[in-house]
Amino acid sequence: MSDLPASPSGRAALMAVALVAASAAFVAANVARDNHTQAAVAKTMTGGDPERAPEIFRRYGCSGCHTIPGIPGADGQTGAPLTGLSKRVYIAGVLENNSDNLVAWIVSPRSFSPQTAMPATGISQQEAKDLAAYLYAQ
Amino acid sequence: MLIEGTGFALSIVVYLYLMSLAPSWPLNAAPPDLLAGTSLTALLVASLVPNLFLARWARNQNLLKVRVGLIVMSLLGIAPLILRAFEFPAMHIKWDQNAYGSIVWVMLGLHTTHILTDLIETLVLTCLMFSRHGDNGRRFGDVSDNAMYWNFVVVTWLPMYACLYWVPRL
Amino acid sequence: MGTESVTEKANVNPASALMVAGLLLLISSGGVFGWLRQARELRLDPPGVSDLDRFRLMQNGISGTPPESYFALGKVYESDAYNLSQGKRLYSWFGCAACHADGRGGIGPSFLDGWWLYGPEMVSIVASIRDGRPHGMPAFRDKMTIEQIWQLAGYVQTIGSYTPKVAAPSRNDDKHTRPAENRGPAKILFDEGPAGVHADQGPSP
Amino acid sequence: MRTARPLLLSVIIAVAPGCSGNQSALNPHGAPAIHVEHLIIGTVAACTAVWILVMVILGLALLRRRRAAADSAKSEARLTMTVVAAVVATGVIIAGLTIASFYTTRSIGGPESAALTITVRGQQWWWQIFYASSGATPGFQTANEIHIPLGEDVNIRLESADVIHSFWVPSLAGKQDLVPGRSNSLLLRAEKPGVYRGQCAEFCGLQHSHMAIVVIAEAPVDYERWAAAQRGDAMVPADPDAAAGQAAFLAKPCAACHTVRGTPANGTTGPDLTHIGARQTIGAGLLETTRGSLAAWIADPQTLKPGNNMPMVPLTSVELQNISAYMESLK
Amino acid sequence: MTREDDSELRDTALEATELDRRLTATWATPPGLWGALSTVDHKIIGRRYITTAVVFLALGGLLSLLMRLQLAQPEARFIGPDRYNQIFSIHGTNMMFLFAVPVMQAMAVYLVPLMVGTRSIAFPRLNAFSYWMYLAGGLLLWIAFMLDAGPDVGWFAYVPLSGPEYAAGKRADIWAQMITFTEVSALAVAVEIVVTVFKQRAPGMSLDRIPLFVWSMLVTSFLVILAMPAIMIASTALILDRLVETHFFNPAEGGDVLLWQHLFWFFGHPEVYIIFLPAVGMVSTIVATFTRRPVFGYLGMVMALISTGVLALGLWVHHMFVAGLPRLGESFFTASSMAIAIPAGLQIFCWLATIWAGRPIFKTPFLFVIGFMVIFVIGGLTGVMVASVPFDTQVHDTYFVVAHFHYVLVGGAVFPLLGAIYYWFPKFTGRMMSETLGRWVFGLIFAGFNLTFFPMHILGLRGMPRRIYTYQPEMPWSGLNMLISLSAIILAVGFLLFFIDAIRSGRSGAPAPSNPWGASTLEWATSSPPPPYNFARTPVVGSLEPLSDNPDMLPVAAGLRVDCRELLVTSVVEAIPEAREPSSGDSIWPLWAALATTATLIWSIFTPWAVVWGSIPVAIALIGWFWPKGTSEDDS
Repeated sequence: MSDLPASPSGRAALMAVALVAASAAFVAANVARDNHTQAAVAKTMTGGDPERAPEIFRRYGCSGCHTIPGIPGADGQTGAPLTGLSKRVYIAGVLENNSDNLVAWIVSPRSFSPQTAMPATGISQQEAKDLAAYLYAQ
Repeated sequence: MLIEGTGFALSIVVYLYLMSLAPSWPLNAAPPDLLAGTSLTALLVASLVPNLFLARWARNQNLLKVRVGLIVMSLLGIAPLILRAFEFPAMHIKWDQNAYGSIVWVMLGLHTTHILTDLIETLVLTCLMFSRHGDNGRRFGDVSDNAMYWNFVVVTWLPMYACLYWVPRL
Repeated sequence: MGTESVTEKANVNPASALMVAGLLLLISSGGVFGWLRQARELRLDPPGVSDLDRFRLMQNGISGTPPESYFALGKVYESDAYNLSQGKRLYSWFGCAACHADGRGGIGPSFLDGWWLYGPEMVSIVASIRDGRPHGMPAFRDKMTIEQIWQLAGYVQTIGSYTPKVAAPSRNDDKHTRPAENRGPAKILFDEGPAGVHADQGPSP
Repeated sequence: MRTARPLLLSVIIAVAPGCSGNQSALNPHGAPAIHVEHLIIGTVAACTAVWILVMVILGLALLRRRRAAADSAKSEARLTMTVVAAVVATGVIIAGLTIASFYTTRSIGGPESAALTITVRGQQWWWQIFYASSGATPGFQTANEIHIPLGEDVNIRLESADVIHSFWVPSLAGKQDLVPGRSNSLLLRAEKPGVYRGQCAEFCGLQHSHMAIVVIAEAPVDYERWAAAQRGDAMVPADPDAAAGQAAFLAKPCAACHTVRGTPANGTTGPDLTHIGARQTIGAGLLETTRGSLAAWIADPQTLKPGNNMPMVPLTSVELQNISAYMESLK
Repeated sequence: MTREDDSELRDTALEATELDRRLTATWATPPGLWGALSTVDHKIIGRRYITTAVVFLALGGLLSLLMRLQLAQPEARFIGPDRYNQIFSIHGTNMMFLFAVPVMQAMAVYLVPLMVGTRSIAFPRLNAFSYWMYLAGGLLLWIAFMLDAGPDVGWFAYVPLSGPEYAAGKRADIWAQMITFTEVSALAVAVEIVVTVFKQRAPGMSLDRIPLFVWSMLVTSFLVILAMPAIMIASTALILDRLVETHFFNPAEGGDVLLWQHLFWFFGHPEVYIIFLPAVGMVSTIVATFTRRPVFGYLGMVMALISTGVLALGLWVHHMFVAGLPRLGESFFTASSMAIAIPAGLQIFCWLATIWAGRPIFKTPFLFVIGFMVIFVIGGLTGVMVASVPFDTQVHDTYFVVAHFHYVLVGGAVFPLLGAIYYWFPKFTGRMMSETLGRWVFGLIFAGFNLTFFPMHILGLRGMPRRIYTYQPEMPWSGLNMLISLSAIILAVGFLLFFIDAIRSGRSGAPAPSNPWGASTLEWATSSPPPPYNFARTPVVGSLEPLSDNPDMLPVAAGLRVDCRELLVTSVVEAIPEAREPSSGDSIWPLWAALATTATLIWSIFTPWAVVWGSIPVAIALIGWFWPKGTSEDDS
């Protein structure tokens, strides 16, 4: 442990840094807690594993059409952005937003909205659950 | 004491304010039984006599008499608490039944706290006067302050007694 | 050189040590408060609400398990003061008092006497409200949203609880009929505990 | 002197009528509000004059040239005289303003003379409005919108269902609180036809900000026509979407809180929706009543007005369409 | 009592350096943490109090910036209603209870004993206790806010919104209990000041020679003592309603909603004067010093102070003009509310006369006084406006009122306070604040303040209510709101510069002489900062301006002991020496007592039994506090 700066201005600076650090710790801990809760809820709701999602997003081309937070290169402009999906009332303006509907929509969008441009990608049910878990956890 | 006096006065004002709004007073209750409250009042008034003596002895720095006086006043501090325990049921109402019950209990509680505080102070002073710290000008000053405080406790009770027991009978 | 710095480190100025301790305390308490902070949720995410419908009930309709997301949320309908007091408002808005009065019961069973026909678990109460029960309890499935049902259930559980909850709402600005929820009316009024079999109140479990 | 300009500016705003929209004490169209506006202008003018005078004296006192040695006794005596005179002048001005205030109170008068009484009940966070029955004509209930006949004294009876609110339509009258357990009243009288907006002025919780009311002053004939329409039951939906909407409305939680007269929906927790399509706004002045805003409100009331007591009812997209069509049709 | 023996060393027997050494040994606070926690030195506690209050000012200011950020645009989504309600409630509560009242009392804790020429404040241990209670109350509020349990019912906490039915959770309880903390500390300080002023004045300082600041604090303290019990009763009743279902505010059971408002404003209106009257004292002091002459009309000023104090207790109903009270009562309160303008006017005219007759020196403290005059007169005049019932029905609970009371409180109290800090800073720290920065601080705060708050008058008249977290784009308010929010930044920069100046000057400002401004009151008769014992020998006062009469040699009284803490007690009216009184020494027990009380009060938010069980440690701590330790202070 090194000694503290002796000069008054040094101590004042230290104090200021500590205050900023404390505020940062406060905000960071709060955000971490919220994310933790959100992720836990998303997992239990969907029964999917968000860890597997990034790879699936790329494989099925989701990231080519959608902007998806946290997925590298996912800045597609064809479909609607998928930010804050858990807050939405309807999925694609058609389906009530709940985990079953989201999974069903990802697997076969045409069966709910015949005119939609979103393709049936051939994704499996479990993979779709992983995606749903990821999207709800954001 | 000015602070507490204002507090007591305000509690009486609240009592009268609530009364002025009520269609009938007391609200859904019989007027309080007089026995416990009146004997407590009599006891408090009577306790002023030894209290005034105690104050005089303390001024004269008479250790022996002050010791006796403090013991007497300790007992006279405990007795009203026993009577007070009978006063709460004599009100025929509980604090959570209506606003009348609330203010009555709060007034009684407020005054009981003061009796209790003074009693504890008296007890501590009694111990002190029997210890090596006793024979000392400052302690005698404390005793007369304490006696003064008891006067205050008794005197403030009189308007509260009138308010609690006789106003509902008007 | 080396020895010098060692002795310097050994003789840390107590004031500095104190200051360092204070600063660390400041930063760590920032973190602790941040973690403990839980904002009041005025709007739950729609998928989360919809998930509340997916609890599992035992065959006999008594007891079961809530959806797992309920635990992930921290059992908010039992412990969160805002939800409990919303539940209390729903209790009067949806006319529960018509049958259950202030919790003492009337046409419907009492909540205060410690006797729960279907058990005191949240899922049982939620199921009773949502789906109704034989002998007169109507289903509120089409009258309330599932989130409201959970809020109401949390409140109902609170009235009948023998250990008053810290987060429980207090009295209403109404006529006083029984001790308020935060004082544990069940405990005050029925201290002797569960009141035995109520043959008149539907099937006993 | 930096503040002199804004102060004068405010006087100019006060004097220039009609430039402040329809929720403004400076744009009065009702007798009580007009009286108060005169008082406001007079008082502000007097006070501005006083302030300028004091500032001029302060400036002079600070910057005046000092003579080397003044006759201190004589100047002290002169100062004393001046201060005493100033205090007396203050007293006179204060007395004048007090009298002006009393005079204004008198000229506003009380609601005793009113022929029509409307009861306004404050709710978190909307206004429940009752028009009493008189003789054979039944009364009716509406929400967030009052219609009054032009040029007539109207007594507004103010009550509260929950917490304290305050009824304030500045262009027509000053405000008055709605206090639980008590009943207040307020005189309204519009001199000019128009739509006057008001807003709750006493902090009442989460959505205090979105608790507006609209007062519509119209010619007595129009008022009577409106009142007659309001007394009637809700229209039976003509087009199929709206009819389906009605069915959905009755099957879903909506009917548990809202009344639509003429249907089984008889909930009392939320506003009466019998003629919601004819009201200018929804959500207590939140949005204009259009098909789109009705749908937005029904779909997600908690985002539009966080914390309000209408829950987010899960509806399919078709149900949402139909119910909003039904709501719009309830003229 | 005139016995002289070796065991009682008196200051008569010693020459200056030896006297200083021995007095320091008797009065100084020992170094280290323990010393800091157990000190009862009114100067150390006063500085702590001031610093803490200024920290709360800064925190409250940050909240106001958040509010301005949210209100800059219509329907902004930056802060939601739940958090906004907490923010404005805490801003108000914080500024009133944790900043304005304590900071004024803190200035008095530091200055009054010096100004009346005594060695310590009366009841020094109570003083230490009051600081700890104040700190605990402040922490309670802010920690609650961090945990999203901050009060959301406004600083006025009107029932039933704050009552058991509509305020879920512990938020309102935390508000009410925080009131108890600040009440206890404010009442304690008020008692100390009254006794200090009445019984400890320097010999010769008869009632007509008391400095105006001391007079103002005396009147303020009486107001505190008379007004604060009302809020104590009110907040207790609120907690009882919420916790054990009493019915004080429940109309269905004979209670009354307006009872709360009566009690609250019976305290709440004097509160404004509790904040403003000390500022009157500060302004008078600064005006006298910087115009090089005594304040004109001393007697008139004192009478104005007292009559303001008396009138302040009789006009609470003007906060309830739209609550539907009988009209006759309202007329009475209109008249009395208007009448208070007369003593206020008298004060203004006396200062103007002082400046007129004097020779003003434009240093920073005096600049703040000029700013005060400009702003406060507007606040006073808008006060006359809202005193009129019909006028008030239009502007009550609108931004007009927000503007009005910020003009009164910031103009009438914060400006004098800033001036006072610039003025007394050399005495507090022994260092001068920067004159250059001071001018910038004044300019920025003055301009920023007026640009921020003046437009609010107009917004209020144009229909914008208070306490709204947002407004709709259809309303014609967005332009002015944006202007206000931008101006708030100027104001914030001004305050930031002030904090920088204070911190910088406190560490490395120019060293200050004993009396840098050539002032005439007693606090300048001792060194800057004063020694732990304030005055080596008790000064004797022969006029209102002791230092102007004898700039070089102040007559002193001698005879106090130097080996234990002792001070001179004098008579109430003429300040004739009566006795030597011991003054309590350092003690850790006030801290223990405060901790025990804090635990009890916070616990009692959750269960009423806390009062029963918590009173045991409190009683133990109090007995420990008063139990004689056998030291000379206890026994003389």
